[in-house]
Amino acid sequence: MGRSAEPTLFELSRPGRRAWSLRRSGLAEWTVEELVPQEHRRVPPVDLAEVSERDLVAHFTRLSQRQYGVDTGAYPLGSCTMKYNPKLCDEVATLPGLTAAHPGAPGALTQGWLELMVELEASLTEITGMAAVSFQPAAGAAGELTGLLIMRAWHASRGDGRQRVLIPDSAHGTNPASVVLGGYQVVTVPSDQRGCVDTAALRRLLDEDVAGIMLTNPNTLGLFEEDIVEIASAVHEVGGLLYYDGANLNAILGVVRPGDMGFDIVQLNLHKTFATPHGGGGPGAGPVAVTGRLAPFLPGPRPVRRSGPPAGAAGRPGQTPPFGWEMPEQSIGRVHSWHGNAIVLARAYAYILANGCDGLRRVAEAAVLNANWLRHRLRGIFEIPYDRPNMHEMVLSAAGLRQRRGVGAGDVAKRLLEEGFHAPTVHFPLVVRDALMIEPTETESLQTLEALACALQRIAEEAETDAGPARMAPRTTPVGRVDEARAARRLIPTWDARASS
Amino acid sequence: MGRSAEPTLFELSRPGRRAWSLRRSGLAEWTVEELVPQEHRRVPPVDLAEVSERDLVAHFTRLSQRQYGVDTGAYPLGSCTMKYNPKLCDEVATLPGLTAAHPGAPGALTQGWLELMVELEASLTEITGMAAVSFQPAAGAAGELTGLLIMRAWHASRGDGRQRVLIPDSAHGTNPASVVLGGYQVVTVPSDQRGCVDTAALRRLLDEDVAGIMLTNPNTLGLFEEDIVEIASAVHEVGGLLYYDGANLNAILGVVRPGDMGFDIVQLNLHKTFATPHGGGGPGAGPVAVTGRLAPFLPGPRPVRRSGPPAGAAGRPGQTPPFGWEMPEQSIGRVHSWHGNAIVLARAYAYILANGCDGLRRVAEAAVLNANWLRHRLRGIFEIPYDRPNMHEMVLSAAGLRQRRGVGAGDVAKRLLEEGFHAPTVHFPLVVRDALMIEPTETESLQTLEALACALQRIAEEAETDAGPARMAPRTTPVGRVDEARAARRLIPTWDARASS
Amino acid sequence: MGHFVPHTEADIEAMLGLLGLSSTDELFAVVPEALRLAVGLDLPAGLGEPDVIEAMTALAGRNRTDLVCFAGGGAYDHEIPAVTRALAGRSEFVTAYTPYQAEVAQGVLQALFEFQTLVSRLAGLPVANASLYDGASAAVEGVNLAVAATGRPTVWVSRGVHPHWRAVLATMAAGSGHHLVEVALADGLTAWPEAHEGERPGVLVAAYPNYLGCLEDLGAARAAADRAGALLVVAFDPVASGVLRSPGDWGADVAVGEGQGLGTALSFGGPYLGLFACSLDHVRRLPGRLVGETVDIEGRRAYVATLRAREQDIRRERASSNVCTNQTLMAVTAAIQLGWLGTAGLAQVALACARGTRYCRDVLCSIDGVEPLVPAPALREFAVSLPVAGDVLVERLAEEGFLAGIPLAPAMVGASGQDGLLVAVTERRTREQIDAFGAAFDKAVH
Amino acid sequence: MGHFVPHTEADIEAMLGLLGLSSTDELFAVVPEALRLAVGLDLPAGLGEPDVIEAMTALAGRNRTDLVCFAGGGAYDHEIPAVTRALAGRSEFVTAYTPYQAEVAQGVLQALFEFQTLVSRLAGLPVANASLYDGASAAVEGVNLAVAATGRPTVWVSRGVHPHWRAVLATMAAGSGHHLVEVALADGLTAWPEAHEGERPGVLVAAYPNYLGCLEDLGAARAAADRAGALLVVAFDPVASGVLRSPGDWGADVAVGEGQGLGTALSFGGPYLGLFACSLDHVRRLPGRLVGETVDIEGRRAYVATLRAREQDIRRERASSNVCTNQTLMAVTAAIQLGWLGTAGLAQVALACARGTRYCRDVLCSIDGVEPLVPAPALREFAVSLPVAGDVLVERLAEEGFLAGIPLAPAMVGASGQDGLLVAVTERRTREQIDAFGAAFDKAVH
Ligand SMILES: Cc1ncc(COP(=O)(O)O)c(C=O)c1O
Ligand SMILES: Cc1ncc(COP(=O)(O)O)c(C=O)c1O
Repeated sequence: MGRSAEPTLFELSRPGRRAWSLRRSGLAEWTVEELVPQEHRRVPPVDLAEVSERDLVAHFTRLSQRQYGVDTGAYPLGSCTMKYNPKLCDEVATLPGLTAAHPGAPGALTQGWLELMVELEASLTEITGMAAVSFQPAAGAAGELTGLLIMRAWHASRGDGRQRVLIPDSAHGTNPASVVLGGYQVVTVPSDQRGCVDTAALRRLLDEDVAGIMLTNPNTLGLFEEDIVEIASAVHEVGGLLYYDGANLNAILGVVRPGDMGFDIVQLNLHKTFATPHGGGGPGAGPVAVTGRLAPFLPGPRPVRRSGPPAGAAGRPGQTPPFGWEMPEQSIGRVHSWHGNAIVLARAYAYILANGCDGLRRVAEAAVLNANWLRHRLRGIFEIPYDRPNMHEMVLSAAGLRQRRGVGAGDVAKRLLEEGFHAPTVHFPLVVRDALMIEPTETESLQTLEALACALQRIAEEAETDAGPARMAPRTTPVGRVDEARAARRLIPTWDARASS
Repeated sequence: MGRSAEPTLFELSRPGRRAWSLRRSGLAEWTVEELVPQEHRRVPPVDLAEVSERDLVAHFTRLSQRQYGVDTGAYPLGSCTMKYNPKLCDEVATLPGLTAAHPGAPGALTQGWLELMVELEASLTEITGMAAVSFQPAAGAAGELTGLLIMRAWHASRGDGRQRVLIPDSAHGTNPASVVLGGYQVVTVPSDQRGCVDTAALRRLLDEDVAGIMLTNPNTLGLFEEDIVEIASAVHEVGGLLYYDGANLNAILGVVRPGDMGFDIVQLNLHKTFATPHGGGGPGAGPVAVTGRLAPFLPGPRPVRRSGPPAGAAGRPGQTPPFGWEMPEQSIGRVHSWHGNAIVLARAYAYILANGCDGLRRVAEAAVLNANWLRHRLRGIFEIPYDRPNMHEMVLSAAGLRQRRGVGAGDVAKRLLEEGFHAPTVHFPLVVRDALMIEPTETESLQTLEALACALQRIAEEAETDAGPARMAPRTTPVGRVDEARAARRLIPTWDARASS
Repeated sequence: MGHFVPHTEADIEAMLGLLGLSSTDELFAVVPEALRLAVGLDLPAGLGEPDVIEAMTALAGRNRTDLVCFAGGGAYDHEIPAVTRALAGRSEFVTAYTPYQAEVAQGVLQALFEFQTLVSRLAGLPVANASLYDGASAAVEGVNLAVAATGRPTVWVSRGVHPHWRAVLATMAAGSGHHLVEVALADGLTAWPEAHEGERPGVLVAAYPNYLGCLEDLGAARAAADRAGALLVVAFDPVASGVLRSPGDWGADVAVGEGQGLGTALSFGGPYLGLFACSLDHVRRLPGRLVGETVDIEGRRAYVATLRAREQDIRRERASSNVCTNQTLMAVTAAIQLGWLGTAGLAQVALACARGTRYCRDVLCSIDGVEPLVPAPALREFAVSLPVAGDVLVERLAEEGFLAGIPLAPAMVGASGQDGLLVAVTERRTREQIDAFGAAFDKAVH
Repeated sequence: MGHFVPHTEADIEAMLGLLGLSSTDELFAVVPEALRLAVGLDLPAGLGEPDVIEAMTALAGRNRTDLVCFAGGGAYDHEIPAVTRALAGRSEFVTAYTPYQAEVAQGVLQALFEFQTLVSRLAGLPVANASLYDGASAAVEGVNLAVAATGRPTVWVSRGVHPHWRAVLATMAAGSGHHLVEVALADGLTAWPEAHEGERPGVLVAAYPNYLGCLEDLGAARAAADRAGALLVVAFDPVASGVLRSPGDWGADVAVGEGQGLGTALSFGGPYLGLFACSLDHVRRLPGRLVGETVDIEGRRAYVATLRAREQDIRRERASSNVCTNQTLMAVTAAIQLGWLGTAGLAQVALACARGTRYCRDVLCSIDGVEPLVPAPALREFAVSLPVAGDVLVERLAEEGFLAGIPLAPAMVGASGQDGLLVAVTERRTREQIDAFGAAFDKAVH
């Protein structure tokens, strides 16, 4: 049942087999020769795969059974906030009134979407302590770049040609990559003993060439940057802006707000904090929220509430509809083909409605409680390089285990897969050797955490006496340990490359 | 991934945990004490299970992963017609205009449903060659009993108190059980060398006390009863009626019709032939179709088209709606709480629309082609007790293998599970020793059939040299061979029984 | 070939080749020529998926499912959360057959084991089966079991049992030869005879709450059964069980019920879910499938369909019932739904229904000419007498956007000959809706 | 605690106990007191599921999705069959993270491998990545790759490229420092300059079909690129690929595209699916994830994310792109949808679009005052000039039940200064609908 290999669609294919069927259109059956000039015609048609509906369904069903997801079990993948996302949001995501809306339809015909965005903006500004939001960025990294372009536009509007952006050494890889795309130079700020930004070092790096600093708070070690107020004023003093990478917002919902900490620009990963399941790597949504002074620079057009008719009055002929589109005065321009990953926004809005002010705070409390509980529970089992009160995640190190037994973080991770859990994030953040970064999220129960801790304990103890199981793991998964080096060495990116290689 | 045991909902439960949420009703919050007289009140409330939505989802997702279905792979379970059912029918089954209709709403408010039933009746009478249909029976067995009660009512209306109903020895178990519930005595008709009804024996059993005969054609050996015309006239001659168990109708769609064969009463298993997936054992639908003379006896009320306004005109005030309910004059009465398994009817109707006359015949052709191909392909690998042209299914025997190697039909079946296929039906029909009854259905491709044949060949060859693997199988399934005897001996029908046993 | 048949022309040719045939027609050579259809079925040609969806959507659109629902009578529009739909829709559950091969069917089997446990707890009886077709068929099976157990075919059925169920019992009695005796209601509650005239009954059937929504005194039913030495079959409402005493607690031998309210949509009446629970004495007469816990060859916990010797495929004409395919998917759905509700949730749903019912009854009965039909306490449904015919009222209120209830047949209303309506209020109804309903009702009766 | 947090009060107490804390507030002691919110967020209290669904359904109901759609412009209402929805909705796909742990992610990895193969075939180029955000971001990445490869930041962009994509390119150029030069259309086709004035371009970007629906002569684009020694990036339409030559066949170095038409709903513009394919020369500059085939420890075929050293999490500021989360679920969806369509199906869809487009163009252009905007051949979308403003026309036709198309900005219409409308016809449109549209259009323009 689901253990043996699954052939590719191309192996299942047989010429002439089919699953498709179309509508009877009643149109004249002009031929392709009549409709497509010869020089543009593809002859023969592109060869895809030809399978029956039955085989198609069995194929993708079996593929799904070779895939672990949050619905399968716990997914303590640090920095990724792999919480359980309510099924109610899935239903919202399929409402025909949302999914069938054409993005190019005029505002008068899409008042529901505009209202949703305007309301979601209000919620997110309240949650972040910012003034305005753009929904165009399609994921966190896109939000980062958008934020940096806003930063650049703001400085430019003041005739200020700053060149450098500061990033802590514990930052996520998208931060430096985005900084470069924003046309800035990356300057790395070291962490101190506590695992937080080394404020002394920071001060040394600050000057009038610094456009801003990108921070994650809590940072990727799961630690709250306690000196944030000091950092903010130091950066602001030299005329820089503070960028908040909101990937870790889950930890502070309803507790503390980036705006109150002094941040100017915030990107939110709705797919982490606000109930969009990850889809195997997207879609997400990375809205950018900014303070009032930066609002004119936001991407556009933006959905706005017009003063005038009340919501729900949409579409009555002759009336100006209550919601519309507006281009911010100094907008950096578009950053998306349309309006962003709208369906993800709908999920997020439903999630916020369901949780409310009380529920959101409970999310943060439970996320932080769970991570701290695990830190206590795992003491003495793995090294905990920063063993102090953490927020929503915590980082273990397998460095000792590697030294003693040759079992590294990656091996522990693979071994954990056999125990029915997804693995933690490994080898990140870079400031910890053999890091195992665990984010339990708020939706895992005490029992699940205990089971996870037991599994990790079992693995650690086993490795001390026998490195074999961890190094040969996993064995109970659909495939065993995968040869990554070979994949890169002998690149087979398509079925056709395989056939010809 | 999915191999280890899954705890029960009751083990996952913790007091106070919850998944539920309700609507804000705005009603006064009367207490249960105010609303429920003390003698009726349950104190404390019934203890169910208390889990979070997250745990609930993980639990049932993991359970689903411990379950084989048609979407997982081939399911050659004889007599069950485990074909692939189009996903389009699943979507039809969730149309809110169908699912949200209250069965007690007056006909004027449910014209869509009435029209659907009337149209489906027209299709099914055409397919079966009968005159009228009742949709009330919820499955095949319910249809059988309904048909027998119609038979009884018809004879009674003629003052005829016949006592006996004939059934071939190859019949499905529901047939004799239904006969008894219909108030009749079962008389078994032997099969002959060919695997068909022994017509000479039949003639000997026929007399004026015979109310009718129940036949499956093709029968459960997958063989067409070639003497059906002779049988029909013999039964009719003594005043008996012919009942057609339509579980095997898939084989003859668009090729030959029960009505034309001489049958008076037909039950259809829509969940076999007409695209309702089996749901792990239901729901199904077992409509009963009859000839004109029996139509007055059908269960009621029945949906009918009224002469007058055209379809689609429903609901216009003042107009009589085009469809309504009618009680047949001599109706046997109701056989269902409402109108039958309506959603299953909607699936069936969509399936018939999609296939059309041409598609339905192709279904039969491919079903029969597949089964005959397998019979040829498996020659020499297993015994084929009736090795002659079959219809949609064929029966192998493992009797020789059992004798030689102690490997019976059940062992072969369990071993096949390891190969990624569902097992055939075993030990049925009873007329074949160690029967392996294979119904490939029309939705399996030649490749799949070949893979199935190869697996069976491997198993047969392996068993000749080593009985072990088959007798210890299955080993790659979520659990190994299950102790059925113990389950019956030490009955644990609930979690509570376990706790107390 | 067609849309859902995978074969290409080449496949067919190759396959026919192995059989030594040259056309698919020859596959049917065993069918007497005279019987074979000369021309195809008189049905339209097949449609592509979009056209089928369009046709079905058009049909669906001709049902008035936009009405705010106050109809019940055994079918209730309870909330069905997204989880229930998502999980019950998992294709492994949906596309499995009856779990004959336990090793690859642990998913369905364990879900059914959990379902049985939940039903057993709701019913207050130690065994529950894995489902029957619907409430009516469960009642029939309950009667069959009891008659077999007592050997006495006389059946006393309360008029508080759903009229459709009584109709089905009557239909089945034609085959089984049972002798049904209906017992009338007085002031909404069953007036069990003190003594039996004629044949001593083998079984009594009561409903709780009954069809008029009233809470029967099952103590009286139990006493009447005891006087006759009969078994007591109670038709119970699993949702109301969130606050009501269980049939088992009242002393029922068998509990039957309609489980639609546990996560299955109204669906125009089906597929629904027959619930069946009984005391241990009767387990070998239990109709339908039963799942039991056991172990596998390695001693691991496992589930399997058990006591199979009761069933038709093994015992044939001596089986305890003819049921084969039942309503497994609805049983799995109910397990999910009850898992979602849990202890507190089910109690809250029942309570919310009771609150709405109380409020709605007050609202409607404050209307001139609308009176409670009977004085007995009701829980989640109530009957009123009307100054106009029930069907006329339903029609009028449909125009105002309400499905007002189910008109009561004269036999239900009793001697008075009045017009009556059965009104149900689920936890989905808000005060606002009830107020609007009341206002429209007021207009419609005058 | 709340609705989606599993903890009971007892759990919380026990857990706090281990931490030596007495309240959850203390969990946040590390947050400077002054920063902590004294009162909760100013948001309403949480709602139960039914109320959320009701609120969202009400919002959804305020979009006019009942209109018959003739709008395209990069977003098309193609048929999405039930299988695509059912399979792409499998929760294992939906709830997985990026496949970092290949051993438990073979499902997503293999589906992406199949997706890459399909995109590669559509594009006629040997490598395709596992998705980008949308068409615009794919275009940006294509330009970035080409500029990096040629070392020349001047970018010639055809005005036939979607105006939104050009806007995004312009936004990004502020950071990248690229120098964008727009190349105008003449009679609907890009008029590539014979020679470059100023800086020599490193990359040319063309669209096929272009925004006006016209089939560009990519041979001319290739020649212009060759003259400049530039790379050619072609924005292609994967559905139109069912009948059109592939970018690779025309000589493109990079093909980018919007994959929404492959099974993803209109969704008000997102999530969509950025397609990206290129020649093997550029594989080490490929943005985003790439899945490759390999083997596991036992030599079994397996899939894994490969050439990871390109990516931001490893290479950080030297990464080829900053993309991390992309649009995997849409890529899996596209693989399913293309599996459903297959060779013949995709060709038939493209052909059906072309038929409807031809017919609709004939119908509309027979209306007085409505003319083809440009003479170049169109495939699945066409532009007309109008006697009234496009937005006024769209508004009027909405009242008749049609979403008439997308008004063309003056810059698209060219020097004439006329009003223009872009009209798209998918395989879902019937002759009947087009006739009705034509009739309504006729009335609306007069
Ligand atoms: C801390 C941090 N920042 C940024 C990102 C990038 O977000 P995305 O993957 O949505 O582009 C991530 C996600 O992996 C993250 O964990
Ligand atoms: C030949 C035959 N007859 C009757 C039946 C009974 O149908 P159902 O299971 O729907 O009651 C079956 C199904 O198993 C069958 O195979």
